[in-house]
Amino acid sequence: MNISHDPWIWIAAILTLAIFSFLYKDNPLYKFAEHLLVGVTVGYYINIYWHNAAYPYVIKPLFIEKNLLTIIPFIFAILYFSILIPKYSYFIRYPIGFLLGALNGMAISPEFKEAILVQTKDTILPQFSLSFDFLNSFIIFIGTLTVLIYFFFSLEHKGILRGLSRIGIIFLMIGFGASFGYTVMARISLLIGRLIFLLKDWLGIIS
Amino acid sequence: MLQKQVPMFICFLMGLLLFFQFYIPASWSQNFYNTILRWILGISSFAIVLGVVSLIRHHLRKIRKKEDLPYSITLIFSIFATTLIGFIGGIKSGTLFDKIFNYIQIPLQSSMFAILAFYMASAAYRAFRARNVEATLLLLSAFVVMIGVIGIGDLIHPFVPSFAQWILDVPNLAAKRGIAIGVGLGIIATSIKIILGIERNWLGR
Amino acid sequence: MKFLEYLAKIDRRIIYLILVISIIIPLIKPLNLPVGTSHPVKSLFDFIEKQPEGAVILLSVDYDASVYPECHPMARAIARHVLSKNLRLICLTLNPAGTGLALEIITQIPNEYNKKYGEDYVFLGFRPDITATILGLGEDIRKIFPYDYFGNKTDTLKIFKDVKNYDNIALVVSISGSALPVSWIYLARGRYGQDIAAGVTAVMAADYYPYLRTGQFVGLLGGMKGAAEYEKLINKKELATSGMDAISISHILIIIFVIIGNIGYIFVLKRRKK
Amino acid sequence: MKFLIYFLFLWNFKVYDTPYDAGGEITIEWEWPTQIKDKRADSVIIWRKKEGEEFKKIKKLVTIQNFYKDSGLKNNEKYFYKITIYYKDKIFESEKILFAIPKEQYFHLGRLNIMIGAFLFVGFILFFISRAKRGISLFLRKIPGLDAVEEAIGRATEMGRPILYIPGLSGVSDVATIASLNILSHVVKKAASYETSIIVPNRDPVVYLIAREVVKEALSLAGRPDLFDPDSVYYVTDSQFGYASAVCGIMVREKPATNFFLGMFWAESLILAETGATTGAIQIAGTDAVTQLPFFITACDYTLIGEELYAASAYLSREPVLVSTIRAQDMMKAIIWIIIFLSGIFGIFGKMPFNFIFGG
Repeated sequence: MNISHDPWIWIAAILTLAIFSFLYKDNPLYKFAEHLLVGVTVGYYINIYWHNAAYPYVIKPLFIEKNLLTIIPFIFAILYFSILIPKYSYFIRYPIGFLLGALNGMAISPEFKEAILVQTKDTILPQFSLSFDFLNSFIIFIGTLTVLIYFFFSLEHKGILRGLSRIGIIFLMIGFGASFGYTVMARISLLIGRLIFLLKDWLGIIS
Repeated sequence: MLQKQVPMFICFLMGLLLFFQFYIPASWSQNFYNTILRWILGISSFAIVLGVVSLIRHHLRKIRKKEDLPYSITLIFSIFATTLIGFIGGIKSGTLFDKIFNYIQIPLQSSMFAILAFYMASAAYRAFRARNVEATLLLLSAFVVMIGVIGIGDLIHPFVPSFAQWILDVPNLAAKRGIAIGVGLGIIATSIKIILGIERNWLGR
Repeated sequence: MKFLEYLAKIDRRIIYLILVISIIIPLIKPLNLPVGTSHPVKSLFDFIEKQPEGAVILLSVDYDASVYPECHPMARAIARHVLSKNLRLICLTLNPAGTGLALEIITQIPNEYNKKYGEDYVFLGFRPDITATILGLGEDIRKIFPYDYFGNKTDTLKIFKDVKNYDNIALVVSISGSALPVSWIYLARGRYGQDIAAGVTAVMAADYYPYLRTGQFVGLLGGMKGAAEYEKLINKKELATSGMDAISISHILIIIFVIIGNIGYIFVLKRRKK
Repeated sequence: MKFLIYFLFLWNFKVYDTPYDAGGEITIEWEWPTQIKDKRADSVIIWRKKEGEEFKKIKKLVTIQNFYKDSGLKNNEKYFYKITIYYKDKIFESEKILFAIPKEQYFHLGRLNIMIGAFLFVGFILFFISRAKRGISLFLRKIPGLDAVEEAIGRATEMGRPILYIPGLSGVSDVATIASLNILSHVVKKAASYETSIIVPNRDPVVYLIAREVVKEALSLAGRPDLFDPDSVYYVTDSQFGYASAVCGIMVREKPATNFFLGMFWAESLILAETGATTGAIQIAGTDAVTQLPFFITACDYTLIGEELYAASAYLSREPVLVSTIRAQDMMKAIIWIIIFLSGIFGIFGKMPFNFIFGG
């Protein structure tokens, strides 16, 4: 049990316990820790955005390396600051419009290929064979088709469609069950991570 | 005109150009594409301005109205303090800025999400009910995966982990593929509507 | 019956206490339960294992401290595996809050294999736009990252003499707590046919199986278990492995809680019917 | 060490202009000779020469790939190639010398199938929007979840307790939030006829302003503007967990008979659903956050899953863009469904008639 002497470790441990105090009751210590987190995160973001993006990417090429082609992105970027002037704050729509248009324009086609074409192609049945693989492919074939029917809203779910969508729900529930099981592991491992910090780095109980 | 039509036209024009660029491999099209990529990175380097300004404005208003004063002051102070420390001391490993990240941001952020394990445990006890066929099926599938994933599953019978893996590889895969196709179509539909000016939410910002 | 009433009324803070105890005991006295190997993890390990010497792996640190215990051991294990096999590592991050975590990996792990910065490994830091960055890496890395995280001009770094874009990158590994790995598939694979692998939090793992079967992911690490499996494969046990016993015990605890809760629920239903 | 030379006339060694590019690149492809185990030679040397020149070694490859892209060439000029592969004590030399001419292409034929798919989708969206805008009513089936919503409102009226409505924790830019606000308007109208009060706590300041207008407008449409209580719709905090714990406080104090969780949720959904379950309220959830659906399904009485939330809001609001988007997506789903089904049948017999759709 050799307790750490590093002041920074103590700060981290106290802040960890401040957040955990929320479990007992929402209290000022928790509120302070939460607002500190938001503040530190924003301050951290400003630095990373400046040192890794704004400075090496726009300021330095334009003002130091005199690469005049970066004037256009610089003008659009400056328009972001129009949010500070209430009368002209609508100018932020120019950089946003430019980004939204360009990003969506270049994303549609590769997205269509990978999200629709590749997934559809993999659902097609292989040659018939008495094998586990074919059985699994067949179950995936049925599952995908019935789940698509479940999320089909243009026809009334009557007769065969109703039956197929019931099968679809079974697949959905097994799928959500798998996610549920994994998510339990996820949530608990986050707590394990913090307890390991407290027990090992702070209190030195475990090696 | 300047408020709505021009930004929407810029959005429409860029959307069209970049959509067709994907299908034109000629060198001038490649150069245009490369230039736009670099412009996007230049512009989005300043996108943080919006978030920071609205956050600071929100909390300054709260300070003026004396609503939970100490917390908003802590927030504003820690924004400027961390920003200055980063600009003065630099952002390399070992700097004060790096220490603030490792010993203030990491513990706060990871503890914030570690709380969820507690809510998971109490919800498991008090809320997760086999209230209908669907929920029962969900809980059974969850139990198999939970036992299959851990070492104990292996000890009970080697079939357990492989059955859990089968559930992930086949029925779960089919369900998530159906959802992924639906979500994929939804994302693409939204992109198309933004470019064509049908979806105008971003103007309201 | 009175016992069931008591069970239903247990204060949630007692449940919290039971959970903490069920985690602390295996941490202090490890049971070393076996950690198996599942095919999604093995296929990623094999993919990296069969790369020839000098092949380049791009590790994208796309998570932040909120999922530190799940994602950080994965990133460390992948970085260690890449460097121990004399492959070259390019590290970057698409999540601003992940920069500090990538920095920790870059400053600690390469020294264990005495690798030279700028030649065997490099840290490019953060770029603000996900789509433009992923697509830009397909054109020319040095144009998208003119400087690395430490301010060196990337033109001067030896590694970029023969690494221009995805054509020279054997594999992109995206470690994330969100849907970022899917953006890598849509954009890097959709446009440049780049091979992608993912290390994700257990929350997202089950949703990514469709991409595993189509080969859109060459491998997939899911949650702390995926990280523990990889640590076992490169036999360097760290945070993830030490947490697995506690996960086993707490999983059993959660199942018991759900069963008890439902027994109480059934009794209440029966009484309401009477 | 004796070097054995095998001439590679057997495996197909190809040299061709890399298709669909801006030119300046030739691809050299080869199959590994059978003598090489697990497709890994010690090294592969690429030789190149132009008309009337000597062969020059341009690249030494140590790779598992069986192709090499030689770039930086001039368009419309002939380049000749041969390769040698070293494997243990054997050398393989390509017997024939092949040439290719790099060219610049102006359309990527390999991606034509994607363009057709995208145009089809755009066509459906515009087609349905134009019909919806011209007032032609587009059919959408009633989501079973909406019956559950009606029942839940009825339950609150019987018990004489208020309804708690949470429009999700995200902002206006999130599709799920807009869908939730549409459903809120319907719920308020229904509740107004029974004079049941509604509590709407908000986490996003902009959503709060819109929600207040929605409630006010819905009440006046139902002919009961007097029922509007300004305190019933309010802004709580933008902190994720602060909001969750404040809402739990409302559930315990006000004891609403019905809780609605419709919109975008993150990990705090667990806290809300659990507290609601313990107060015994009927709970209806609906979100497109796939990661939160498992918890809502087990903790709530009814859950609208993913796109059902959008379909419910489109069904209630009849808003042209919403309805036509769902109909357009359904058309694409139908086409995908048919392709999978038919190629499934053909697939069993080993035929792949639809391969052209999936293209290069």
